[in-house]
Amino acid sequence: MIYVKYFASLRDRLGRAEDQLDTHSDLTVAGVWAALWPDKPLPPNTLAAVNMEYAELTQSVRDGDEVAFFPPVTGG
Amino acid sequence: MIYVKYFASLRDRLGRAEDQLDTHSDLTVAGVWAALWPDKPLPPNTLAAVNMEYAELTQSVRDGDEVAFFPPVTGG
Amino acid sequence: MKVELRPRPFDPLLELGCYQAGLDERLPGQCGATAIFIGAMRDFNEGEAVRGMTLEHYPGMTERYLQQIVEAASRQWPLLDGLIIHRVGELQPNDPIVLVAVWSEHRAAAFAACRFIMEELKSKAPFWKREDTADGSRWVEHNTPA
Amino acid sequence: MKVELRPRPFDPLLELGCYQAGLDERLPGQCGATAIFIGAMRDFNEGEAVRGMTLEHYPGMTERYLQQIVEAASRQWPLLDGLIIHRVGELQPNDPIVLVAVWSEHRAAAFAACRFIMEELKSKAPFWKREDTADGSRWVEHNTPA
Repeated sequence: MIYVKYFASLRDRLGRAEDQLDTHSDLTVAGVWAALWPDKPLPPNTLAAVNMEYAELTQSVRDGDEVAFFPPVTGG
Repeated sequence: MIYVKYFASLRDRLGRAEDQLDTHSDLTVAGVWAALWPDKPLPPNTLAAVNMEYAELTQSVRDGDEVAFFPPVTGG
Repeated sequence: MKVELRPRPFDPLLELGCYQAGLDERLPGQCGATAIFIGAMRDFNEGEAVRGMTLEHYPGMTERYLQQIVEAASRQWPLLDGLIIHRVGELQPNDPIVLVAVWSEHRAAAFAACRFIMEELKSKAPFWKREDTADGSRWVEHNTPA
Repeated sequence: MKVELRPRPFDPLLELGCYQAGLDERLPGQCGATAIFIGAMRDFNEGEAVRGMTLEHYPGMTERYLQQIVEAASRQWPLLDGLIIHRVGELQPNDPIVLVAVWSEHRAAAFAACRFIMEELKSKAPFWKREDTADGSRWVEHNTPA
């Protein structure tokens, strides 16, 4: 199982805060998105993290990983 | 009358904190020093102020002015 | 080095005072230079009055990322200590958002590290602001670069 | 903009708190960014233990020069306010020497102005340090550049 989280404006646009993806194929971060949202291209500037570390869209994801998608950050 | 002040290590070396110079000639800052200390060249790196504003050694000094000589500053 | 998220309003100077008291015990006479930044909520942004703000974060990743920032600063400069406190949740105008403090023997390291931490935090730490204006609420889309 | 010399120990955070309270009245919701520097006396300098220090100044010129520095900063950056407090007289290790605080709407101006004020103060404001070591007292000959 892959645990997926969405934050901030992206969560609001998608209308959900998390997903679970039950897959046994080898996926990249971009592949996780495509599997969950086949009709919705990843919005430009979206950032991704795997297990709470920033990740490229080409990074591999393993079973049990937590993948997060979120818009540009605006703290401080 | 020209009122002269010395600060910090320069004052300690000269053994005095101030002087008065009664002169009617046109003097520069360097000339004030030379009039008071004819045998002592101005120590290198000495800074000067006229009426509490930094001044070049070539700046003219008038009757009533306050002239100060001091070493490099070390505040903060 | 300490990193904290606060769901309730905090007083940056009080926090600094408490932290400094501990430092005075641990490192008496060593901290020649302290550089501090406090960011607070303004009541105006991008031409509109802002009544309130919600600061969202990514629990777990945000704390970890702030910790990584202070560690990166410690590798680049000779720091004696560092502190980041950042608000999350609902804020009102004038509320402190972030406190960054850095202690070093000399000022150049303290200034540079404090600035570095703020720029890293602003550009990469996972926080998101939603502002409440007269027209409803809006997500802030990006931070201004330094 | 306020500039003060203090012949007695002062508490930088208490001073900041008092000044900030006035600002919250005058400019509520405007000060998004505060950059602060605190310089304190270390107990070690140039390889020797330092027991105490005397800070001499040029009464009249020093205050005037500090005022000129904050005014120069205000011309270069959009500042909402600025504060310099500097000790004079006899200090002990750990005593605060200088507090510089700058308030602005945005962080870039606050950071740059705070740094500018400290560098100007260190390189040009008429103060002189004499340190007391085990071998007697010695004048500090120059400040380290930034």
